[in-house]
Amino acid sequence: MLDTRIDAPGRGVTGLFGASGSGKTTLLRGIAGLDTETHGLVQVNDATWQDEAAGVFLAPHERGVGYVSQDADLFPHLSVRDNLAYGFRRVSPARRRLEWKEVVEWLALTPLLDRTIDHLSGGERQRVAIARALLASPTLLLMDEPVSALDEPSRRDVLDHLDRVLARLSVPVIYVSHSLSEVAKLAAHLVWLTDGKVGDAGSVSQVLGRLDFARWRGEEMGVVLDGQIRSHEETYHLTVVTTPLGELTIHHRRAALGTPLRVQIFARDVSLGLAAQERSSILNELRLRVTDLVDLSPSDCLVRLGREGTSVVLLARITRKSRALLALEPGRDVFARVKSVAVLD
Amino acid sequence: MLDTRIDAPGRGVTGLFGASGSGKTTLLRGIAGLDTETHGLVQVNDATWQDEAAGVFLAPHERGVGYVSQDADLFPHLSVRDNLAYGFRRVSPARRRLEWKEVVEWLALTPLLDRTIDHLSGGERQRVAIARALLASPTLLLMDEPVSALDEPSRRDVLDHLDRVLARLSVPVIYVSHSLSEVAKLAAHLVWLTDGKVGDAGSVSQVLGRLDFARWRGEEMGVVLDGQIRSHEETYHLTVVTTPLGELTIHHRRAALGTPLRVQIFARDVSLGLAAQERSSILNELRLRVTDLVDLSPSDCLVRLGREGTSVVLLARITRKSRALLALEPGRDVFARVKSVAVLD
Amino acid sequence: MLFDWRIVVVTAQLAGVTTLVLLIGGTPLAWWLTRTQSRMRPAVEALVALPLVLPPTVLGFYLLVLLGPVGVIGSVWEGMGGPRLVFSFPGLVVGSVLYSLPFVVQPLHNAFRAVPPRLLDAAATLGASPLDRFRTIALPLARPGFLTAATLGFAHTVGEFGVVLLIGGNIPGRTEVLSIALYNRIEALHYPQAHVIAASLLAFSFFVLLTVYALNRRFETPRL
Amino acid sequence: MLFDWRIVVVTAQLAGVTTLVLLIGGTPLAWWLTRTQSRMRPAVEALVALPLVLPPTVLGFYLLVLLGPVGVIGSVWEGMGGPRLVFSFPGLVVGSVLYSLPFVVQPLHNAFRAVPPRLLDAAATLGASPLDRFRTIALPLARPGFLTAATLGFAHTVGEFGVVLLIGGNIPGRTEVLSIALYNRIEALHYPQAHVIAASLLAFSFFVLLTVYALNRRFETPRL
Amino acid sequence: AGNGADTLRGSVVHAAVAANFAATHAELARRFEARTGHRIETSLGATGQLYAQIVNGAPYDLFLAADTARPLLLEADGFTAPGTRFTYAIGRLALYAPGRDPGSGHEAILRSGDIVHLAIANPETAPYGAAARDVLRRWGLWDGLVNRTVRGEDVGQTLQFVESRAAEAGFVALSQLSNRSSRDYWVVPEDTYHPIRQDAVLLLRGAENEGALAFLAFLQGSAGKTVITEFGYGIP
Ligand SMILES: Nc1ncnc2c1ncn2[C@@H]1O[C@H](COP(=O)(O)OP(=O)(O)OP(=O)(O)O)[C@@H](O)[C@H]1O
Ligand SMILES: Nc1ncnc2c1ncn2[C@@H]1O[C@H](COP(=O)(O)OP(=O)(O)OP(=O)(O)O)[C@@H](O)[C@H]1O
Ligand SMILES: [Mg+2]
Ligand SMILES: [Mg+2]
Repeated sequence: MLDTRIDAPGRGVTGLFGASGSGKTTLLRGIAGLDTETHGLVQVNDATWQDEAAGVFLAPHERGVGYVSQDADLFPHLSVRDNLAYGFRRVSPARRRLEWKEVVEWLALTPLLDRTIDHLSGGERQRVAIARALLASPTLLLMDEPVSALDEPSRRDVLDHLDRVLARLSVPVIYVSHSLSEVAKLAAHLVWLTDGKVGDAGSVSQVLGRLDFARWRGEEMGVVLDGQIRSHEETYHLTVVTTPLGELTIHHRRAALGTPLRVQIFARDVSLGLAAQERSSILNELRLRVTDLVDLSPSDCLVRLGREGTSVVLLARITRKSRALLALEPGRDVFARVKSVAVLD
Repeated sequence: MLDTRIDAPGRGVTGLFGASGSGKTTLLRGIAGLDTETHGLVQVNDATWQDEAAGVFLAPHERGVGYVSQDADLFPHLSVRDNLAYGFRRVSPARRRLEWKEVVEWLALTPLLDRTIDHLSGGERQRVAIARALLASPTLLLMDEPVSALDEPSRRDVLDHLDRVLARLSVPVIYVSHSLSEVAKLAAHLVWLTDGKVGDAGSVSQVLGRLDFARWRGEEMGVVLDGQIRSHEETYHLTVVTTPLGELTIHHRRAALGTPLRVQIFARDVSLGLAAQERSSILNELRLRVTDLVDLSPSDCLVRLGREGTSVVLLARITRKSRALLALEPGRDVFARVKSVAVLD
Repeated sequence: MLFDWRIVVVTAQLAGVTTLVLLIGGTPLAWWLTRTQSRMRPAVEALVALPLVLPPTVLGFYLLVLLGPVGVIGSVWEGMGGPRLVFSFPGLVVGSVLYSLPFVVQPLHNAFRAVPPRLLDAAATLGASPLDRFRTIALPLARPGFLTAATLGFAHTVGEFGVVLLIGGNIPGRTEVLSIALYNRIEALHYPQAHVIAASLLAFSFFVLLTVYALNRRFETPRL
Repeated sequence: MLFDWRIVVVTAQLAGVTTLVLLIGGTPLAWWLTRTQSRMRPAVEALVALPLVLPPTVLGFYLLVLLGPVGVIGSVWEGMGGPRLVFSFPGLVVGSVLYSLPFVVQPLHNAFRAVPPRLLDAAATLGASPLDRFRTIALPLARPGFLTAATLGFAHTVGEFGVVLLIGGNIPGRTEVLSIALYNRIEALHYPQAHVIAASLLAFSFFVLLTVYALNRRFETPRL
Repeated sequence: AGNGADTLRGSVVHAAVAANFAATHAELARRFEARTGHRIETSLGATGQLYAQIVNGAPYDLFLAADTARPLLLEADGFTAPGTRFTYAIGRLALYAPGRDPGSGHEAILRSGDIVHLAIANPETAPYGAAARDVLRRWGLWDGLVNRTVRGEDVGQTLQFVESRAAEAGFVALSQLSNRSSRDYWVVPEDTYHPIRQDAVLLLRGAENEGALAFLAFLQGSAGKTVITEFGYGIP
């Protein structure tokens, strides 16, 4: 059913995107060894988990994957505490990579520990499932829309922590989500599934910069840029970052000069002008050249912008009227004003 | 456990917001009559469904609510078709308000009709659940994060249809979601639950304009404005709308002049300037006055903007540096540039 | 001994009717046990299982005493115009039902407990009355329990001996059943006949059960 | 007739050991039936239920013939140095186990089928081996099935009569059990004694069952 | 395993006894034990069942059957100590119809037609049943009553049918009626049916058992015979 070849890096987060029913869950279950109908080859960091040709099939419990499934799948006969302890106890203390207390507090589970599963809300169940998988100290983490039932603030909170924890653990992660900002925050690598096949795969900036992918994403189209911290502006709590497309001012980051950094810029947050702008609340203005334009709808179009000497691009979503007013054509030089820049660690 | 008094309008969509575990699901179950521990009074459009004092308790199947629960709760022994037919068959044809074919096609369920439930993906399950509830022609619709497992494009698609269908059916809806754009698109009225109590309630613009709510929403803070279609600009497929804060240009709407319309503007999409701007891709520039400012973080602040003769406000999220550079203070006149305007309706 | 084919007919009728009565009566009882909040529930559960601990011949004897024309129940029953229960087919059914009750009620009770309440809730919001959702959700989802209940109830009635003997009186063509006939062949040392009957019974039952289980496998409800 | 208390001891031992053996042996069998993809499954299911259709005395007779010292199984068994099975306590256990097998296997099978596979999957990804997840997930979730299996198995063994009589030979202090003693009281017209025994048995069983069910209610697994 | 081990006072005898003789046997055993110091352990059962058990290695020392056929078979097949078979009792058939004072005789009750159910033991398996059938045939009532007969496996169940009043009358063993009013039953003349001879036999296992030999002797001696006749059996 699923006919896919995926090469994901052996560390860092790989985002897995795709329409409903495109085979994301099927793929994760195959990697976890839960789907006996999965054929082919699964190799993780040099270890072969599954090789149909060679008759190798490592049992799921020996793969050491942590799997946060779409439905949480908590054990109904156990309390929250015992659900969390289930994987934790099965790892020898020497091999544990996360503290019980740390995970429980981060996911705000302390007040829930003695609850039974049937009385948890949807978001609470998801938090327990995440904690349970992490406490098992997996060597590969599979997360299937792990924060879909969380409200915006707790989602931010959970993702921030997740980001930090994953960096520390250096386990490879495959992360399914329908939210681009979620994936862009965590992932270095992106795979886009369509109808059980890989539609596109590569680094985040590669995949996001592709127009057909951007078109599919709709409101959430955008790019990520890799940069370095150039200076701090302590007074206003800001930081200046150099990127291949120019300098960007972002919220203050407590990090040494020269630290690498990734930022995300949504196409809808980019406006274009022909003249430099003064006395505006927009701090970021980049001088770029239009490379292509594509119509998104009768009213809107997407502009791809670049700069001499780099293949990195910026996407801007503007109205067709503006395009006409500004007479935008490939080759034209413009000022791209970036309203907001999200830092992706 | 839940101690709440909610007055929702007898038609239109009421958005229900709140952190994970704040009691949204509990409230919906209480309204549906599924929670025997719910006490108090439930009245819907003059009909009393539940009145503890008077000993009235209408059984759930007599309330005619459609309930799309957080977990879809499809019947595993029935095919997709029979799941959909379950409620449909129990409504006499005369009282049916939606066509089978229409709903099935809209939610793209045709290829799934003969599937068993266990082989559906998460998003497919949600679409079936929505269709099943709608086909039962409910008199009140309760939706608990009905599109959380859908990818962005299908989510837009489903919501667009939902919006149109709900307008036609004129059933009141209570809609739980963690996504502000989802709710802002559908809802006229908003309830914000915190810890089982109502934190705030009122029209969408009232609740969204409140600073504490905006602060809680974080990235998604914003406002909605009610306006009227003023003119069309066919060439660029645009439409101009008059709002209490001024004129806005939006994507073309096929509607008569004078038609009322609601638009949403996120705070992050508003930039401020002291001088009018020329030759920019931003079409919308409103002349407004700063009413208050509040710090959101060490780097950011939120600016509330108003205009003589109206209580309607706009929110702008800018850096504190910009605030200093522009010397923004209450009473100061500014140009608010709106990068994107979402039409709600 | 000549083989009287009416024995097979009576046996099949008895097992069939008993199973039917058990399913019809056991279903609401099991459903009640599942849904009730009553403090009587454990007592009722215990009562249902109770007839099991008595040997069937002893149970049969007490039933004979109770249901007989001068018995506590029998006299009242006949006073109300009921037909005589002992030595009649209806009496056989009553006895068999009582004796096989736990084999039907307990699997059904377990099966009903495994029906997720949230699915019943979903059905309610789709306009299904309690009876309707029982019929359309609980019953189909409890199918494995019904299969177990029916096969255990049927097989147990076919093999049952003591209750049927005492209440029925082993009257040829009316209350003589296969289990008694088979036993008597052995008691009378008609071994070859007994072997033929036992082998046929086993073979027939095996194929019936095989068919039932094989078919059931086809129609299994997906597990979530 | 004096009442021989050894009867109670033997009965309790028999029912206890039988139930234990049934649970220990029935659990893997039921689990196998649940998980297997084998085409043999319906046949095995049918075989398990098969002993039921024979009247217990007839089943007892055939077991006697098979397990006896000149029987097909018995001669081989004794040839391998096994102790004599017929007319001994182990023989009683073998017979009772065989006869009560379906009452244990079927409820367990149903209970195991009701365990959602996705929970076993979740346990696997948390590092639990198949045996481990069987023990920590399937077993606890199948608890209602175990309760039913144990009560049906125990009660049925207490009340069982025919198999035990034939295989055991009703030897006082060794294979004489309550059901036989009770029946013999009635045969011998010692009605008052029979009534006392029957009433005590019923009362005792009722309170045991009541306690079991009431306790069980307390520890019920939440239903999702 | 066999437990014929001598105790200080005597040996343990394991007797397989037909159920209809249970009450009589209990009294016999009590007196025998008191007199000799041997101990009797009894397994009750239907004759055919006890036979099957003996053939399959049951640890019985002696066998008190309800008929003559099974002991004969055992003897022929070499399961018994040779030459030990004898008739220990002759069953006597009685028509039991409680609450129906016969006046003119019980035969009249059967002819009167107000018998809905007549209980007999199963003629195919139980000697008392065969005897009852003989009687009814001789009276010319068999064909008329056969559809109203309810058939117990043995006389014990036959009596239960009548005792519960579910059957109005029944052919039972006289030995079962020792404490019933003589107005409730009628002893069927012995010349109307084949004699119900009950044979005993010493089994191979008991051949060396002093107590078993003693018990068989006791049965045949005057003390034993007294008890047997007291319980309503004839003796050869
Ligand atoms: N066992 C199966 N047999 C047949 N089809 C299946 C089976 N399991 C899944 N499918 C189908 O395969 C497709 C992929 O399912 P999958 O659950 O992997 O989707 P997904 O990408 O996770 O979608 P979602 O975002 O909605 O969760 C779906 O159309 C689903 O209906
Ligand atoms: N029967 C119950 N007994 C005790 N607490 C309960 C019960 N049901 C729910 N709760 C608790 O009440 C709170 C509200 O639950 P509810 O499911 O209504 O939250 P929610 O707002 O829907 O959250 P989410 O967005 O995560 O779904 C939660 O903390 C939950 O754990
Ligand atoms: Mg999925
Ligand atoms: Mg909820």
